[in-house]
Amino acid sequence: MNRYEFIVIGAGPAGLSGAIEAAKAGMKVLVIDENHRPGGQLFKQIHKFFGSREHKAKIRGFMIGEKLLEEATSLGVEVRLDTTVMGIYKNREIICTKDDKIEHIKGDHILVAAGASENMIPFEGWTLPGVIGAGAAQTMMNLHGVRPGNKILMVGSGNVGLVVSYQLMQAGCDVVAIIDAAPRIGGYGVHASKVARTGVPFHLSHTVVKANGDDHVTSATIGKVDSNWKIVEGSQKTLEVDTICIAVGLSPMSQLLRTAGCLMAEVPQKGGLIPVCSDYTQTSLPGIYAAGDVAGIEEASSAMIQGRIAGAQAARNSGYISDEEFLVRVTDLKKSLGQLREGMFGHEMKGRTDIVKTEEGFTLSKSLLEKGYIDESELASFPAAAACENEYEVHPIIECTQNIPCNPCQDVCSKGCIIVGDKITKLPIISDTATCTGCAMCVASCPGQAIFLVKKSEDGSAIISLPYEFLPIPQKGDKGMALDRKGESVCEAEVVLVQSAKALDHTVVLSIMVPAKYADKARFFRAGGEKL
Amino acid sequence: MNNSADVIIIGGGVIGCSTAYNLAKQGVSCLVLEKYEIGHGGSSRNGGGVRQSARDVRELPLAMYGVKNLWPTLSEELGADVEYCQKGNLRLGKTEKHMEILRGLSGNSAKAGLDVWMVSGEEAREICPYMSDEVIGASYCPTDGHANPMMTTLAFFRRARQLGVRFITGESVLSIEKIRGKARRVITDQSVYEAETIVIATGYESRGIASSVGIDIPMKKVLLEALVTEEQPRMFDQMLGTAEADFYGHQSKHGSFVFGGSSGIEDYTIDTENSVTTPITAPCICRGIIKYFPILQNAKIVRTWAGWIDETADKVPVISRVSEVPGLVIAAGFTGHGFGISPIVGLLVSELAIGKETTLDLSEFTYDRFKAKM
Amino acid sequence: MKNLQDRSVDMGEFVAMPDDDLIICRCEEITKGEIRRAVHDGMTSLIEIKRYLRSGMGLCQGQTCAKLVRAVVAAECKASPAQFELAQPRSPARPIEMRTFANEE
Amino acid sequence: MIADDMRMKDHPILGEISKGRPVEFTFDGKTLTGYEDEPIAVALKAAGLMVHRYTSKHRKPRGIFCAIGRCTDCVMIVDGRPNVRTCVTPLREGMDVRTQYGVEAK
Repeated sequence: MNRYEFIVIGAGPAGLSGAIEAAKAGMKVLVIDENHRPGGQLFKQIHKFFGSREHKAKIRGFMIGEKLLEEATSLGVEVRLDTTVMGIYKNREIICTKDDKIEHIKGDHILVAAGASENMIPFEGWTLPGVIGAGAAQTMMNLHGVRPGNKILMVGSGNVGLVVSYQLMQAGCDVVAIIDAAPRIGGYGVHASKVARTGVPFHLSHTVVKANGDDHVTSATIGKVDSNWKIVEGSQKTLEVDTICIAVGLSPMSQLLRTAGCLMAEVPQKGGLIPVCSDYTQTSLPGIYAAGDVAGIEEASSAMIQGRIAGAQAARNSGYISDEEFLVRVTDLKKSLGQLREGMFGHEMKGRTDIVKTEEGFTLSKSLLEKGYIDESELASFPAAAACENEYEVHPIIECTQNIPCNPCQDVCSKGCIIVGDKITKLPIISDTATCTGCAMCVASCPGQAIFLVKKSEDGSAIISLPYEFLPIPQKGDKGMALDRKGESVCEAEVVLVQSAKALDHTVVLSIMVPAKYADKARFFRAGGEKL
Repeated sequence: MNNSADVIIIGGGVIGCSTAYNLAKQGVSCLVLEKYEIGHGGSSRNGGGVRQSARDVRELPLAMYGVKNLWPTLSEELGADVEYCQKGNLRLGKTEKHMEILRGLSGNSAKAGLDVWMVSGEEAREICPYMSDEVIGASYCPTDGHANPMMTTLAFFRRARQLGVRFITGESVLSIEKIRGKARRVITDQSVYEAETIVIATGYESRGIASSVGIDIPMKKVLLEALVTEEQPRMFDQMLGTAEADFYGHQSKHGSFVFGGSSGIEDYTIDTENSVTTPITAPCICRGIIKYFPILQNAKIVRTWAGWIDETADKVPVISRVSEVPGLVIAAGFTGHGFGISPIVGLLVSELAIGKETTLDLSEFTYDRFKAKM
Repeated sequence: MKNLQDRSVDMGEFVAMPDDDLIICRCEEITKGEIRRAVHDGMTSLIEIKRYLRSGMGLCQGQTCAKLVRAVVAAECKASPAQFELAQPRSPARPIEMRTFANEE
Repeated sequence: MIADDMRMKDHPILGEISKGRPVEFTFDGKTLTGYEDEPIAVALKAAGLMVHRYTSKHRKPRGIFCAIGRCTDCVMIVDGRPNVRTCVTPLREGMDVRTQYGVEAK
């Protein structure tokens, strides 16, 4: 029987990272994935990642996928695609299927990195064509270049719901609204803000009552829910949409681990049923490891580190690295993983709604949590978002108000203007001594698109530089409207500069000129009239 | 709650549930203890055959009684559809050797009074048009059939529960204790229960429990595997088997096919702790099926499962009072063909439990019949 | 922890609800009402519900509905979903044609 | 002609969308064009088709739901075989794709 030292099931961020780590140590590695393209969800993630440099922050998911794949193949990892693992049996034997035959393969070690599956919520009409998972939307538009619909209702305001809403707009769809049964937005405030400033309304404490239509969705009825999750009578309204996109969380894809007989535990903060694992990803079955979403729902950045830990563990268990080497390696990895798990969105915090202040003691924006954008009046308490001493010099305004593990702004500022410090969940602050040159690297690099450059002029105008990732790209001289944080037009604006250097990685930095009194309001640009 | 009853049944499988239902019907208070969930073991892991043909002649009277008197009205009686379908059983042969086996089996059954006969390949294809030309003949018993074992078990459970039987799941029986010479107490990992009569109906696990009062039944565990297809257009209603037992199964009411079988080497490779599917069995069953039913080659397997057969030394069950331990009844060792006779066995065990004369003679099924070969 | 082991605990009478027609298991088209009724019939473990109704036995093998069925059962039993063990998944992980499964390398 | 109502030509991040070779296939006997190797479901979506099948029990319409081969809602009859997951089955020249009613074609 064909045998490998390390079989990795799932070519996503965790699986590829595990394969790379093990192959580097000298193991014979096979990666299997049922998809036509490796990379797992990375290839659907076209946004820039959070984290720090070692977490590949500010790089877009699909680019990370390509890099991982390149690295894996250069290390001699065998990657089999369109190949489905049907089961894990005794003695770490697997059956996999490709085309019209099956093959039995054995692994000395097996890493299960099967990822996650989407949770769903049932409502009247949810089986109608046009009701889809958020993942389906991503797959269709980001992998296959087809819009999942024209007018979309997004159900769920977690990071997936927010990011996919943004991606839907990038694909040219109209996101009619984002709703969530919870009274607070679940995902990062910065993700919500970049959607809100384009004019997408948030309806919190709202749920889908019904998908309407005979053969496919023609509209959606939504309604307000009370504290017992019951629909408030008379609150129903109908939205004209052709697609209802569901993004209500993920569950670990634990089927393979369960059929193999791994000991499992129900851990709600990690998305449900997960394998009981050692600190180093080892399941209850010798030689079987689990990393990434299958071991508990987290971000892709965490999955990559977990994958590496699993790879290192397998390498140690098969004598390719010494215990000492292993410990050095995993100590670094663990530290890096620890960083990602900090902050108010770390998985320990999942489900907590009682956080009202940042680590620094600033009061969180209520408006951000409930409407998706920060109210101007709340901004003053955040030092990096407040107006600076000399408004006539170009300077960054950083509307980053939640403790998220992320520091590319600090990393890319060659002048040292922006300081996050060693603890990467801290909110960035502006240096008193360094001087901003207006290079706009921070604007393009911020994964949350929360940084703007502002410069007021003596003539009563102001120039706002903002991140822009939509088509068509406005041209210098274009006129349109400046929109505020909630996507409402505030004043006329003219594009005075369009920066699209390669280093900005497809985040165009638009500089628009507005009357100075709107400098603290204008955060988005809409060419021409009111609508995109 | 009161921890005593007239009868305690250990094992919430189809035998235990059927017995509980029959006791409740007769007004006997009854408590069922189940380690896992209702129908955990062989009751939910069998091919669903309600067969008389190819049975050991000792068992035949039970099978025939059930088919004649109990199965036809069971759904109605229990108020739930057990999906009983009485459209015959075909046992197929492809070689002269197979035909010899089939003639032997059906000859024995016919001698014992069962209406079963041999048919040619063509006749078999008239009954079931989807089988390949490789089939040269079959034994045919038109009164055989199949039912849904999971539904049957749960229907017995549901009705027994409605009649007041107390079911406790998730409790593991550790031992039985005798009080003043009689089996009386059941000790579980969580509690102690008492009854006048204790019935053990826990498949292979019956050995361990019975041994707490010094009784053993010569039995071994045999792994059974089965596969289930996606829903298919309705093709045929017969229960199917083969002379060499490469596979057996039927199309369920839902439309999916359920086929059991083995690779021939499980006995030597299985891990006796867990009933898990092996990587070699399902492919082997598939190959077997395709030879007989090429039309099914594109049917997709959605699920495979494994379970234990509690095989006794002489391959028929123990359905017996234990004379040396008064108050103890054993119903175990059904050797893979218990489901089809479960309605009658439930009735018989209920009769044993309350000391009534049994509807059928059970002298072939005594617990102490196993003797050394010389 | 709610005692779900003693099946004689009275579940109360089955009361119809306006959304009983809601499909929970998409593959086998099993409704919320059917699941709730099964609970009143004594099926309080998820594997029993599966065997009794076929929920989770369809083409997707419960990948979509497992948690949804659990939520309905838990609510009906007035217990926390975490108390209910999800039904054991079975190989193969995806539907596979017999001729493919038969064709070993 | 390639149905392209729902197809993107350009994307702000991914750039120009390039697909494989255009191929013809039939949907319920009608000739459509899609791109080779893209999932059948994607080609149908691009052509604006929503309903892939009608269910066995209640004869209700179903279409794409998860798009990654898990939920099995998008199954259709492809080249005579029922229950083919169109979201993960690559499109080939000349494929015969049919709406599935229960587990059969009409």
